[in-house]
Amino acid sequence: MSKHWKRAGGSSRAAGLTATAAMLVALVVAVFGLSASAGASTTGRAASAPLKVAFLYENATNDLGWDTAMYEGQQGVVAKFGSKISVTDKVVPDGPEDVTAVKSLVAAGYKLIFLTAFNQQLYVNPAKFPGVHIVQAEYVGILDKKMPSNTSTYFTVDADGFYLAGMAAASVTKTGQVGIICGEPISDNLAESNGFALGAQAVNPAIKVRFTCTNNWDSVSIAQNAARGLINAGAGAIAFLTTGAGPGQVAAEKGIPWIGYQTQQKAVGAKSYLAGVLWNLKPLFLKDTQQALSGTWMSHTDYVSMTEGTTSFDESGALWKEVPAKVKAEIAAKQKLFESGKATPFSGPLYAQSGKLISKTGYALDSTQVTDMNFLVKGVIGTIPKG
Amino acid sequence: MSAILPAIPIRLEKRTERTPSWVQAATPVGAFLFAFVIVTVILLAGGHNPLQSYNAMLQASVTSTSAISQTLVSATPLLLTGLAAAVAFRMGIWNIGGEGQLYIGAICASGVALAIGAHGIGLALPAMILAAMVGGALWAAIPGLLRAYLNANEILTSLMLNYTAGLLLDWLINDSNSYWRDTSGASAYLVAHGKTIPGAANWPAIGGGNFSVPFGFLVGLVLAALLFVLVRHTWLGYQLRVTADNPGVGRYAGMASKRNFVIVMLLSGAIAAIAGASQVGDFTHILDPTGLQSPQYGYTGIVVAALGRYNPLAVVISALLLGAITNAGINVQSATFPQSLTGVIEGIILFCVLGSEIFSRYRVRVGAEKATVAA
Amino acid sequence: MNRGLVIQLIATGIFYGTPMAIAALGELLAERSGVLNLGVEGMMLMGAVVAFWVSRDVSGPNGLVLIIAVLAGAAAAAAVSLIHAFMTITLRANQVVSGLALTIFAGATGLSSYVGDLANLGGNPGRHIMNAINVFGLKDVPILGPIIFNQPALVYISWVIAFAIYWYVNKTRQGLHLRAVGENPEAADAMGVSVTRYRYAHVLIGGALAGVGGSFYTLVISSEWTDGITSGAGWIALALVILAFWRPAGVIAGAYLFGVVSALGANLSARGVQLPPEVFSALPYVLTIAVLAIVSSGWGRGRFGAPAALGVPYARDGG
Amino acid sequence: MPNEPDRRVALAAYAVTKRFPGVVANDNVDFEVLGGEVHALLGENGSGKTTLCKMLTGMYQPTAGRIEVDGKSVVMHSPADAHHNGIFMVHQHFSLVERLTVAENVMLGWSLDGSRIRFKRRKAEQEVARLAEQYEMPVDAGKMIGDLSIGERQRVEILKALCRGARVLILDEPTTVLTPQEAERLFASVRGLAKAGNSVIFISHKLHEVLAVSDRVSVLRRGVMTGTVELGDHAAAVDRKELARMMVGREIELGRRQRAARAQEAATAGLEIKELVVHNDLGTLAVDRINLNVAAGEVLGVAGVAGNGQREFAEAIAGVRPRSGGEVFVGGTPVRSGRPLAALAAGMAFVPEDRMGIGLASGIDVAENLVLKSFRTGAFSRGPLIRRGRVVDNANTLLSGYELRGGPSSLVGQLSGGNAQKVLLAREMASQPKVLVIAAPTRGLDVGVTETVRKLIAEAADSGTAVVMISEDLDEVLDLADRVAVMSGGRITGIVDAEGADVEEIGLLMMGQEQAA
Repeated sequence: MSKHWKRAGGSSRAAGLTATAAMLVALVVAVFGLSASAGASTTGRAASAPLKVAFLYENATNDLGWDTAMYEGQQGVVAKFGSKISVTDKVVPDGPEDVTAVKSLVAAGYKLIFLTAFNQQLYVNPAKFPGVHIVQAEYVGILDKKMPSNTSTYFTVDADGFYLAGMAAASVTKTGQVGIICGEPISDNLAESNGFALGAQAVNPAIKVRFTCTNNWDSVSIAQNAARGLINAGAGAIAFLTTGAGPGQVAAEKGIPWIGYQTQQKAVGAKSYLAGVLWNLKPLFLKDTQQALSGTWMSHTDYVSMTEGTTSFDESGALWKEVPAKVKAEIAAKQKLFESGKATPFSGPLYAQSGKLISKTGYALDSTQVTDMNFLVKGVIGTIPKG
Repeated sequence: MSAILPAIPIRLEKRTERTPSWVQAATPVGAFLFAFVIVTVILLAGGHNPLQSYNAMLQASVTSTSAISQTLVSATPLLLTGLAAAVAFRMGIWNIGGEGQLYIGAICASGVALAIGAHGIGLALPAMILAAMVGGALWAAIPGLLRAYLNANEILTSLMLNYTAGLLLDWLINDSNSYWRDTSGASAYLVAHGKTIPGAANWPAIGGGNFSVPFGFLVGLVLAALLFVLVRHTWLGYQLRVTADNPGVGRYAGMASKRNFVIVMLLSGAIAAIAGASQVGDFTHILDPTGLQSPQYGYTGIVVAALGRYNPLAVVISALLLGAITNAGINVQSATFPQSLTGVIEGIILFCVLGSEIFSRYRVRVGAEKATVAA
Repeated sequence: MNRGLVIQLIATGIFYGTPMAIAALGELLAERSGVLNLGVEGMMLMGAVVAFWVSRDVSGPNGLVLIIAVLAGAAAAAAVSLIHAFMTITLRANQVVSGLALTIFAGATGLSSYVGDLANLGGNPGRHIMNAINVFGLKDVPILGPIIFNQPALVYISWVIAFAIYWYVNKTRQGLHLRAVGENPEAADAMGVSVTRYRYAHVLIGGALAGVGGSFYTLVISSEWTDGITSGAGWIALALVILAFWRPAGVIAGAYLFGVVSALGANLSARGVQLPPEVFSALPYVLTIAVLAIVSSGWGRGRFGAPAALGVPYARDGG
Repeated sequence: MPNEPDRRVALAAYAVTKRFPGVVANDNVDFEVLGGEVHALLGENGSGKTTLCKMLTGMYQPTAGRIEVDGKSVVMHSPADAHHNGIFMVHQHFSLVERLTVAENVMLGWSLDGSRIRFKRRKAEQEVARLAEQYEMPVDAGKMIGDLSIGERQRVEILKALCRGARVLILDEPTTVLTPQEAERLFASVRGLAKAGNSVIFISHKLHEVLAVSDRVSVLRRGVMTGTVELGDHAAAVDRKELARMMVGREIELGRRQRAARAQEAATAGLEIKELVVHNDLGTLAVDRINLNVAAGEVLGVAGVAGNGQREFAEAIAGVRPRSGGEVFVGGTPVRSGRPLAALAAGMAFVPEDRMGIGLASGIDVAENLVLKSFRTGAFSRGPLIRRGRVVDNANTLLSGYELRGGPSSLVGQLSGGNAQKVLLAREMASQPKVLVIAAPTRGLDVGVTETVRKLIAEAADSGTAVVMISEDLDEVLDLADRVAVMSGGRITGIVDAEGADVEEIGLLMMGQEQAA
C-alpha cells in the first residue's frame, strides 16, 4: 500500500475546521461591515443640543408596581420639558450588564441618568462617571461609603400612607384581623408594616395584624401565595409591599378588601379595592431635570413622603364607602397632620413586639431610627426572617 | 432515505464517505446567512429598519475599542460555560448543569477572596480559580456518579441541580447570616447583599485606555487551546473519545468507561465554575444572587457550544459572536427595540445552525428516486 | 385550627399544581413517542401571553372568551413546538440542544416577551378571569367542599385530560402504537406504523397542553401579563414526568405534591412560623433527583424506566 | 412430500433492479412464487436475496422492473402496502417491543375486530392464544416479550404474520437461532402452511435445509438470478455440487482444512479453563462449570445455538466480563478475572461477535482503532501526546495484507462489514497472540472475505496460536476445527473430533443431551 495516505488523512479533518473558523469570521465582518457603511449615523447632534436624560429599569415598565411608578415620573419629565430634552429608557436585568448599559448611555452623551433599582447600585459606581448626574432611589452605599458628588438620592418611606391604610383596613375587616405582605425585610418595608399596624390599632386596639415576608421582590406567584396564606389564616383585609398587583387579584377573587401600592392598581380587582398608597415622583424628577438644564444641579438627599407630596392616599376604592364616617373623619384629620409634617406615625408610647418600650409618650422616633428600623411593633403576629 | 417534504422531490441520502471539508466549512456559513434573512424579515415585521438596527448593533459591539471591551464582558462567561458544555457534549455527556456549577464556582471563589483576598492578587487569583474548580467539579460529580453507577439520566439530574444551586445562592445572601453576607453598616438593612471582596483580590484586566480584556477571557482562551490539544492530541482524549463513541469498546480495550465518564463531568463542572469565579473576580466583586442568575450564562453556554459544533477553537468564535449580540441588544434597546428581540435573534441563529448539522451527515438529492414502473 | 390549615393547603396545592400537571401531561405524551422536549417553559409562556392577549382584546361572554383564549394559547404553543418537532424528527437534530433553544427563543426573554411588548399587554389587566366555580353547590361541604368542589374549571379539565391520556395510552390501538414508537421505533415501522407521523402528532399535542398549562397563569391565577410569569414551572413539569414514571395518574399526584409544598411555606409564614422559603422550594428538585436515581438503577429500569428510544432520532436507513 | 402447487402465480418480480450508491444489489431479477408452494431463495450472504425480499415487502422501491401480486402489477411504498397484499416478512433479528406483551405485539398496527379505536387487552390475548393453537405455534399471549426465549420470540414473529392473514410468508434465515430439532418442527409448520394454500419464501444459505423443505429453489449470486431448480419429489437426486456452483459461481475449495500433522507433538499448553462460572447482565447463570484445554496450534470449535452462554463464555475468557468462578490459564500463567489488560498482557486476542458493538469504535478512524490495544506501549506517544505519524504508519503496515477500501483516516462506521472484520483481525493478530478467541468470524461477510478470514484463522493455528472459534454455522465449525465442543444451557454437553463427526449427534448435544461420559 502506498504511503501517500500517511499525511493526507490526519490533516484533512483539521483543514476542514480551520476553513470553518476562517469562513465564519469573514462572514461576520463582511455582513456587519456592509450594514455599517450603508446605515447613516443616527447620533448627530441637533441644533441647540437638548439635554439627554435616561432612565434605567430592572423590570418592564408596565409591571403595575415600582417600575410603573418610576415610569410615570419619567412621563412627567417628558411632558414638562418637551423638546428641550431627549429621553430614552432601558430595561436591563440586574447584573454586570447594568455597567454596559450605563457606559453606552454615557458614550451616547446622556448627562442625567435615573437609576431606579437598589441592585443597580451593586454594579454602577457613580464615581466612575464624573461628568454625569446620577439620581438614585435610596443610597445604598456599598461601592462607595461616601456618596459621590455627582449623585443625588431620594428616600421614600410611606409609613404615614400605610398608617391611614391601616385605619381604613381595620374599620372594614369582618374577621378582626388584617394582614400585610412585606416582601424583602428591609428597613423601610418594616417601617411601612409598623405604620400599617399602628394605624389599624388606632381604630381597633384589639385588632390582630398578621405580617409575612416572601424574601422576593417581583415574583407574581410567590406574592399571591403569600396573599392566600394571609387570607387562609383569617386576615379580613390585606396590604402588600411587593411590586405588581398580584395579591390584589387574589383578594378580589376572595372578596377581601385590599390596599394598592405605588401606582393605581384597582383595575386588577376593582370590586374589593379599598384604598391605595400611591407615589408621585414627578416633583422629584422635575427638580433634578430643571437643575440639570439650568446648570445649577447639585448633589442632594431627599427624604420624601406625604409631607413632600410624593405620596398620596387614594380613596377611590369601591369599598371606601364601607368605612364608617367617624373613621373617615379621623383619617382625613390624620392625613392633614402628616401632610403638614406636624405628626408622625411613630409617636410614643411605642412598644416593640417583645413588649420593650421603644419611645415614651410625647416622644417620636427621629428619621434615622425610622430609616434603620429593624423591629416589629407590639400586636403584630409574624417574625422578621433572620439576617 | 426519507423525503423531507413528500411533495417537493428532495431526498436525504446518507453519506457513505467522509464529509468533504468544503461542506464542513460551508454549512455554518449557510446557516448564518439563512438566519440573517429570517431576522431581517422579523425586524421588518416588527417595524424596525433592519439596516439601522444592524448598524446600531454593530457600533455597540465591534466598531470601537470600548465597544469591543464591552463585548468581551458579555463574552467571557459565555466562553467559559461554552467550553464546559463543549467538552461534555463532545463526549456524548449532556451536562446541562453549567448554570448551577457557575453559581457554586462564584460561591467558592468569593469565599476564598473574602478570606485571603487581602494578601494580594498573586495568591488570591489562583486560589479563587482553584477553589471554584474544586466546588464546580464536586457539584458536577453528583450527576456524573449517578449516571455512571446508577445509570440516572444526567440531563435531568444536572437540570434539577441548577435550581438547587440557585436556591442555595439565595439562601446564603437573602436568608441567613452566612459568612458571605454583609451585615455591617446601614446598607445591610436597605438591601440584602454580600460582602465586597477586598480590592486586592479584584482580577486585573489586560490592555490600556478604553480597550481592556478581562482576565477571565484570557483564562478561557488558554483553556480552549488546552482542551483542543487534550481532545485531539492526547491519549487521555483518545480514551475519552472511544468511551464516548462506544462504552462497550472502551471496556473491551480495558478503558474504565465509567471512570472516564466521571472525569469528563468533573472537568466540565470545573470549567463552568471558573465562569462563576470570573464573574466575581472580573466584574461584580461581590456575591450577588440576582446578578448571577438573571443572565442565564450556563444555558446560553450550551448554545455557544452547539454553534461551535463542540470544537473548543470554534467555541471561542461563537462566544464572541453571542457576546456581541447580547452586548448589542442592550445598546440598541429602547422602547421600540425591546430587549426580548435579542432572545428571539439568538434562538433563530441556533435553530438554523442546528438544522444545518444534518447536511454534513446527509447529501441532498433533488428529483424523486427513479422507480419506473413498466407498463 | 390546623385542620383548616390542612384543607387550605390541599386546596391551594391542587390549584397551584394544575398548570404544571397539564404541561407535564403534554410532555409525557411527547416523551412516550421518544421525543424529549426541554422547551416546555418556552411553550407555556407562549400559551400564557397569547391567552392573555385574547382575554384582553376579545369582548364577549366571560365563559366563551376564556375558551377561545385557552385554545388560542394552546395553538400558539403548538406552533412553537412544531419548530422543535421539525428540528428533531425531520432534521434529526439533537433534542437536548433544540429544546433549550426553544426556551431561549420563546421563553422569558424571547418571543413571549416580544409579543407582550408588541401587543402592549403589560400593565393593563385582562377583562376576563376564570374564577372558582361552585360545583353542584357543594362549596361549603366541610372537608371536600373547598378541595374538590370549589376549584376553577381548568382543574376539572385537567382531571379529564389525565384520564383521557390514561385511556388513550392503555386502551386504544393508537396508544399501543405510541408505546411501540417510543420503545422500539424499528419494530413499529416494520408493522406499518408511521413513526414520523406519531412523533409529530404527540410533540404537537404536548405543545398544546403546555400552552393550556401556561394560560392558567394569565387567565386563572392572575389576569395580568409580566415577562416570564410561569417562573420555572416548565422545568418542574419535566421533573414531574419522571417522578410519575411516565404515568398520567402519577403526574397529577406529583403536581399536587409540588403545589402543597410550595403553598406550605407561605401558609406557615402567615401564621408566624417563618422558615427559609428556599428550603421548601428546593424540596421538589431534590426529590426528583432521588427518585431518578432509584428508578434508573437496575431495580426500577424494567417496569418504571424511561421509554427505551427517548432522545434517539429515528431514521429508517439507520440514521 | 411437498404437495402439488396450484400453478397460480401468487407473487412475482420481473426484471427487477435495485441500485444503492456504489453497488447494484439486484440486477434484472425474475422471481415467481406459486400459490401453496414453498419456494427457497438460496444465496450466499450479500448475494442480494434480502434486498429482493425487502422490495417484495415495500421496505425498498425497485430502481427498475415491476412486482406483481396475483398477476396484477403493484407499487408498494411501505410494509403496510405489502401487508394489504398479504405479503409478510419474518426478519432475522426480530422487530418486537420488549416492554409489550405477546398479544400487544401481534396486534401492533392491526385491528382485531375492525374497531378503529378500542383495544381490549383481554379479548386480544384470548384471540392470539386461539390462533397460536391453530397454527401449532404454542406461546403465552400474556407474557412480556422481554421474558421470552429466542425460540418463542421467533414463533411470535411468525404468529404476527399469520394472524394478519398472510398469504405469502417470507422467512429470512429462520433456523440460525434454532436447534436442529426446533428447525425440524419449523419445516413441518412451513409444509403445513403451504398445504393450507399459503406460499412461503424460505431464505437460506444452508443447502440441507433447502432440500429438506422446499418445492423449488431459486439461486442468487451477486445480485443475479442464476437459475431455478425443481425439487419436488426427486429432491435427493439433485446434484449438490451443481447448486453450490450456481450459488458460489466458481468451485470454491470449501474443503476441510488440512490438519498439519501436529497432533503428535507434545501438546504445549495453550489455553486451560478450569471450573469456569459466569453470569450474564441480568445476573442469571450463563456459564456453568466449564473445563477445557486448547493446545497451542489447535483450533477448538465451539458449536451451539445462539444464546446458550457462548457470548458470556468468550467475554469471560478475554477478561471483558468478570468471572463468577473458575480459573483461566494462558501458556500456564493464570489470568485475573475481569481485567482485559491482564488478558492482553498474557497474550490473549479476542475478536467479538458484535464487531461494531464491542470490537470497533465507529466514530473513530481506522488508524486510531488499530492502536486500541497497543497505544499504552508508548511506541506511539511523545509524553501524553499522540504521534499521529506513527499511528498512521502502523495502520499502513498492518493493513498491507488486506485490500481495504478507504484509507487509515476513513471512519470505521463507514466501512462495510467485511472491511470492518479485516481491521479487527489485523489488530488482534498484530500482537502474535498465544490464544485467539474469535466469535462468529464470517457472519454477514461476502464469500471473498469469508475465504480470507478462514485462511487467517488457519495461519494463526499453524503458527502455534491456540484458537477458540465460536460459531453458530455448524458447516464452518466442521470445516475449520480440529475438535468441536458443543455448548447448551451454559454447559459443554460434549466434545467430538471434527473429522467425520455425525451432525445428528451434534444436534442432540446442542439440544442439551449430555454426551455419554
